Amino acid sequence: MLMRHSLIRESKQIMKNYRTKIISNQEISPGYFRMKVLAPGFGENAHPGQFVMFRVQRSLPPLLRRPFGIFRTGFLPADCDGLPPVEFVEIVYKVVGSGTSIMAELHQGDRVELLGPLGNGFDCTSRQGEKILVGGGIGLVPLYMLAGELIENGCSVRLLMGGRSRDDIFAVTEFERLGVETYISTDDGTLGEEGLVTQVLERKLQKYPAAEVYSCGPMAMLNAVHNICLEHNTPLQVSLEESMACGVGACLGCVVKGAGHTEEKPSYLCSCKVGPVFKSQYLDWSALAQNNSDCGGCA
Amino acid sequence: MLMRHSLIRESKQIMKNYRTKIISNQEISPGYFRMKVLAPGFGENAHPGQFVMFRVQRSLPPLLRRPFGIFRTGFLPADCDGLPPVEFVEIVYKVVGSGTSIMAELHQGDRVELLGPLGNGFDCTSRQGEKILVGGGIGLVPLYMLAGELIENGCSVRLLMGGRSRDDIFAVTEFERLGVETYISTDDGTLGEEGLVTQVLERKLQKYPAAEVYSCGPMAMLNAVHNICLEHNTPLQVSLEESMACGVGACLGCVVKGAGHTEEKPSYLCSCKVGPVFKSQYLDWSALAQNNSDCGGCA
Amino acid sequence: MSELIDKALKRPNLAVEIAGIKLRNPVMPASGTFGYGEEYAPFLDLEKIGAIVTKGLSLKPKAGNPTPRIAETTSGMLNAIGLQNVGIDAFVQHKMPFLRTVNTPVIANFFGNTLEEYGEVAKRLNDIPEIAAVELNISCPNVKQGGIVFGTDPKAASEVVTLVRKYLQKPLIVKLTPNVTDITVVARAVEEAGADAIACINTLTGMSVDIHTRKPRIANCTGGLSGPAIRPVAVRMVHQVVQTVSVPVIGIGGIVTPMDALEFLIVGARAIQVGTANFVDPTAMLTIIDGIEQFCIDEGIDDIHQLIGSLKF
Amino acid sequence: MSELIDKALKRPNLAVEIAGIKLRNPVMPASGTFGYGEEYAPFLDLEKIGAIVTKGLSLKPKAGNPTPRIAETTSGMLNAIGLQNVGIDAFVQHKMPFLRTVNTPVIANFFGNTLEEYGEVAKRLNDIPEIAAVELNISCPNVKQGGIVFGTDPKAASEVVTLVRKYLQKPLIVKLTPNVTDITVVARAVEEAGADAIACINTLTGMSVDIHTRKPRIANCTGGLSGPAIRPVAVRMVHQVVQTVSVPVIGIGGIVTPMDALEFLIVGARAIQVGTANFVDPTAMLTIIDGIEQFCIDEGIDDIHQLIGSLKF
Ligand SMILES: Cc1cc2nc3c(=O)[nH]c(=O)nc-3n(C[C@H](O)[C@H](O)[C@H](O)COP(=O)(O)OP(=O)(O)OC[C@H]3O[C@@H](n4cnc5c(N)ncnc54)[C@H](O)[C@@H]3O)c2cc1C
Ligand SMILES: Cc1cc2nc3c(=O)[nH]c(=O)nc-3n(C[C@H](O)[C@H](O)[C@H](O)COP(=O)(O)OP(=O)(O)OC[C@H]3O[C@@H](n4cnc5c(N)ncnc54)[C@H](O)[C@@H]3O)c2cc1C
Ligand SMILES: Cc1cc2nc3c(=O)[nH]c(=O)nc-3n(C[C@H](O)[C@H](O)[C@H](O)COP(=O)(O)O)c2cc1C
Ligand SMILES: Cc1cc2nc3c(=O)[nH]c(=O)nc-3n(C[C@H](O)[C@H](O)[C@H](O)COP(=O)(O)O)c2cc1C
Ligand code: FES
Ligand code: FES
Repeated sequence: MLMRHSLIRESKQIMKNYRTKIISNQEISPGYFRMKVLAPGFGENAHPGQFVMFRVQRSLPPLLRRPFGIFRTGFLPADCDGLPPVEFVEIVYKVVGSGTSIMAELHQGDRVELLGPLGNGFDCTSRQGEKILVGGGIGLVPLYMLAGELIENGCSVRLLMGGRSRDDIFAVTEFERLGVETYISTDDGTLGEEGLVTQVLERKLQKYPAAEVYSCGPMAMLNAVHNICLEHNTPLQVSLEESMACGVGACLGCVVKGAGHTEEKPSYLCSCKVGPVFKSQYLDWSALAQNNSDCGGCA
Repeated sequence: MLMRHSLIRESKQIMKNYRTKIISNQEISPGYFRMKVLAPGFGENAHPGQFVMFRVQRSLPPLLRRPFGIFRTGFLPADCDGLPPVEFVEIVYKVVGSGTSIMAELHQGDRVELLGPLGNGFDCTSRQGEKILVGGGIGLVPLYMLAGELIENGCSVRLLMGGRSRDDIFAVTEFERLGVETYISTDDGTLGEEGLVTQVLERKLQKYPAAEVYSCGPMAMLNAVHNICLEHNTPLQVSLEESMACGVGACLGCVVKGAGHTEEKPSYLCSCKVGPVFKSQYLDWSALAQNNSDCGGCA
Repeated sequence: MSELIDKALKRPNLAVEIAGIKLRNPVMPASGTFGYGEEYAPFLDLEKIGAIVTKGLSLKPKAGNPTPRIAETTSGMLNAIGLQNVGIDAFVQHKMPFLRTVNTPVIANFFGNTLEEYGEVAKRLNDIPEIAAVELNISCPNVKQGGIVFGTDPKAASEVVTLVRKYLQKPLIVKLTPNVTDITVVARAVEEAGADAIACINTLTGMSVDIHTRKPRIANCTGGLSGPAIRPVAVRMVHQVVQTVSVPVIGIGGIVTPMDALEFLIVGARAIQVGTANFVDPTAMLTIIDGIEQFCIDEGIDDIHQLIGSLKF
Repeated sequence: MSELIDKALKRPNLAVEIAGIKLRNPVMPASGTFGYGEEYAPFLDLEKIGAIVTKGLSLKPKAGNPTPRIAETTSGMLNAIGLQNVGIDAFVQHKMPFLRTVNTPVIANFFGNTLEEYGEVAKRLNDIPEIAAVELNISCPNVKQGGIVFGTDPKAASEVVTLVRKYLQKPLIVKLTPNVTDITVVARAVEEAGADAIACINTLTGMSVDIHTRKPRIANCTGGLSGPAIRPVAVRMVHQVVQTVSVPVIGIGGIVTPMDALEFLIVGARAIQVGTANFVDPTAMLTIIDGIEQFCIDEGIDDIHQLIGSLKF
């Protein structure tokens, strides 16, 4: 966990296809699941904000793999003295369609495949200062490893967790254990403050004008976060969720428009390779806000 | 089990799509499984030689249902006093491809669908005399209910069971309990007599020249049985296994050539509706022997 | 509050009109997958579906192709039934009596091996009062013209439709083959020749090989691919045809679920046909009808015409 | 006995020759699904596959289509990438250096928006010594001729192949689109115009709709359907083309397993390409190669040419 680099080159060499099996798969909140998968050697190469391409089962459907952020990596004690501890990667997913529905039915010991760690994660080399993390629903996932890294680096980390209702808020304890200050808001007020997470962000930015912001969540939220940060002149990194086929930069299905994109001089960035995390100034926000309006998948 | 008719008309009215669940699913011999499925009301309409169209699971694959002969129907004691006994239909299947592989993984309680009872079974109204049943591998399946019916009717029943090896022979005890005399032969001699079941048939026909023969099994075996019966002038009914899509006479995918079929005056019989059981004289045996040479599915 | 209940209780109107015939809902079976209706009567109430579409009829009985005739492929099936059917006389004598007892419009699908035969069958069908409309299958090889398929050539397609139109007072639906470079050209040709509605698509020509015997898995070598595998091709073609013609379009191809049917309605199909899915689940059409109704309720649609052609593009 | 062991130990010969280039085995990636080779290098040994086929190249860099560009369908996927690529200059500068380090023939797939552009790219590719062969994608709309796709018109197809041939000493593979009435007509035309080999098929045009937003699921409205869903159509077309032309044919479309690949070889494809399956399993090609080898051993085949075209029909 100590020697991580945000260079694409290096992480590329060590991504791998793991043919492996499930250690555990539990519902942690209605519709949200946590899955631990056996993955020796995965952790030392994984960087906050990276993801995996998960193959649900050997038979169809679904045809394509599904992308999931890395929630965390770690070790379980070995089953027997004398054996090495069991290294795992953990994902958290929300059931939204055919693939995730099948995943929810998987059990310990079931065989799965995952490709990873993939993509370019958060730039979190900064060794100090105020960091505000803004996560909406399933967008909390990549923020956990990020928070851990930032705190290790000596930063002070505040996490604003948003969701439609209390069901969309998870892992509060884990975040707090890292030393993160958490603030919860839900649209319906069933947990924390009633209202949007962006209201909280406004307040925090007034209080910590020198903070840097990291965010992941539904596009409408990201767009609002971007506008607020723009106004406050605050550096922002966002993690995007585009549809993906390959996850490795080969199909060019996952691109997003870069800042300065025009019909004449188009600029498309591969979100599986250059992203999924982008510094907000490199993105074409007007296009993003529009194109992704039909992503109903995330909270 | 008492009031059965070989009329198509009548069984047609009472076939049904059962959305039901599995009572048990067990491997009885390497690669052979027995599955009991909950099916209230099924038994009184089912006739020996009829079949069901089985839907493995709600999702693809496989796309199409798979046809399976009815091994038997019956009742299990109710789970609790005061409840009615549990009616089931039982199939026996061999794992040969994608559909049967998925079936082998199913458990008690899993939801399945079956359509039935379908087709036109054995004509077993005859009330006396010698009956010889010849079954090869999975072709034993429809002979169990047939044997039961014939014995109930007062016939004397001999069953010649054939297979490649001992793994292909199953349900011997059950047949014997009905009062059937069983004769086993295997190609490799691992059970019973070494050699083909047709050798045994030859001998039996010499001994019981007035016998009627009923047979189900791989096409090569049926063809040999047909030739022997022809020679001995013995009435023969065979149950065929054609590929099927609908099982109800709607797609015309399952036809076989009828006796007297020519290019100019073609005659195709629907094996799901007119069959799967045919009196041998109504079939075009030269065509059958040829067309089905690629059915590698059955023992 | 009572408004909400009202809305919940008022069922959306699903009735549509195709070529002058009224359907209680836009869901019917695809020809060749539903026999002559009677075969599926034990499994679903035939008076719940929009129409009954018969197996393709020809002048004389047709024996069809050698076997094997069907093979499963990934999310699809190949068939080369060879248009086996009882012929028009036996249809009238043995199949119509049952169909007469069912209060649902009957659409007779038919074909010919020559231009003349198409005309003959049309004449005969025109005289059967209980047939509400006919569906002309032009995906058949023209035996006189060396086997080129009528439906792949706009001129031949136009000719056959013109001839059939001459003999037919009944509404005429023309069913197109997808095995063409540009389906809009054929669609325009048959509309101009007098089609009252267009149905698409028929099957895509495909092939599959048994690697152990090294023989084609169906005796005819090639067969028609149907089922969910072809749905994206079908949706595309229905979309293209809707944009091209002004007669109503019936969408066919790979429909299994209500969501599938809705895709076709949204691109502009006024009705849809369910084929291979009947084999998978004999009650599929009922599930689809219920699902369309529920979707309308959920989306606040009180008449299905608000949905038809509502694609945003 | 020792004969049996001998036989078991002797590995069958899988090497084939396409248009004069020697491949260690008949398995290669399909253009556009394998980037420029480098993307998949972490997952499989590029020196185990028959060849590397690049993403389609054009004269200038091409930005591609708006997003969403991909959508999954039943056993298939739609894509409308819009042929995004780095352009030939950047290819030479940034992608060739890596490819040069790999001891596997490189096949450069390319296209143009006009006839002239096709010629230009051919000229440029001809000058790159490390490119073993080129694959000409004629499934692109001709912007000058109002967007009709080169590959759907035998005349246009012939023209573009003739022109490219003029500038090209390297072996020329022409890749055909399946969206045509009769693929044999186009196959014959490109063979006569000088193609050394034919690759088929490219994607089938399809469409899918998000029923909630009522918008097409990809921004371009229609997209190319690939994956197992299209395999039967691909096998049929490869079979037809093999029967028509005498140059070698490369089979493409829905290949995921060794069995799928064997279907194409048996109908007569001399090599095969794996597309969408790379996304599903980056090691799919290795599994396919091993499976073909095992099949040969099981069937007592010591040279793959005994298998190629061994269809019994
Ligand atoms: C880099 C990345 C990281 C992600 N991390 C997570 C995570 O940690 N946890 C999690 O639950 N989900 C995550 N997602 C989203 C996840 O991939 C989708 O929810 C999943 O693919 C849906 O699969 P499905 O088969 O259940 O849904 P489908 O049946 O394919 O689709 C159902 C719905 O989900 C939407 N959807 C499909 N694919 C995506 C996608 N790639 N991104 C967004 N929406 C999609 C569809 O538009 C549709 O509305 C991530 C996506 C990306 C690109
Ligand atoms: C009326 C009838 C009754 C049958 N009864 C039984 C039974 O009681 N027990 C049993 O195990 N099997 C029975 N079969 C055969 C059974 O339907 C097939 O074994 C099954 O459909 C194979 O499915 P799969 O998906 O596993 O194989 P697939 O992957 O579809 O095919 C694998 C192999 O099985 C062969 N096959 C596929 N379908 C059939 C078929 N309909 N008939 C014969 N071979 C086929 C294929 O040619 C191939 O070689 C019966 C078939 C019919 C028509
Ligand atoms: C077994 C079978 C038989 C068919 N017979 C006919 C026919 O006689 N006439 C016709 O116009 N179409 C026929 N078709 C085509 C279907 O009507 C339909 O157009 C096609 O199957 C696509 O729809 P689907 O994917 O829902 O099955 C047949 C299809 C199948 C599978
Ligand atoms: C994402 C994607 C991009 C593609 N890009 C190209 C391309 O640039 N040039 C080309 O000739 N074919 C391209 N194709 C078509 C494939 O090479 C192949 O012909 C097609 O996908 C069918 O094969 P499959 O079913 O194995 O995927 C592309 C296909 C996909 C899925
Ligand atoms: S998902 Fe294929 S390039 Fe990003
Ligand atoms: S299986 Fe459809 S008619 Fe027999």
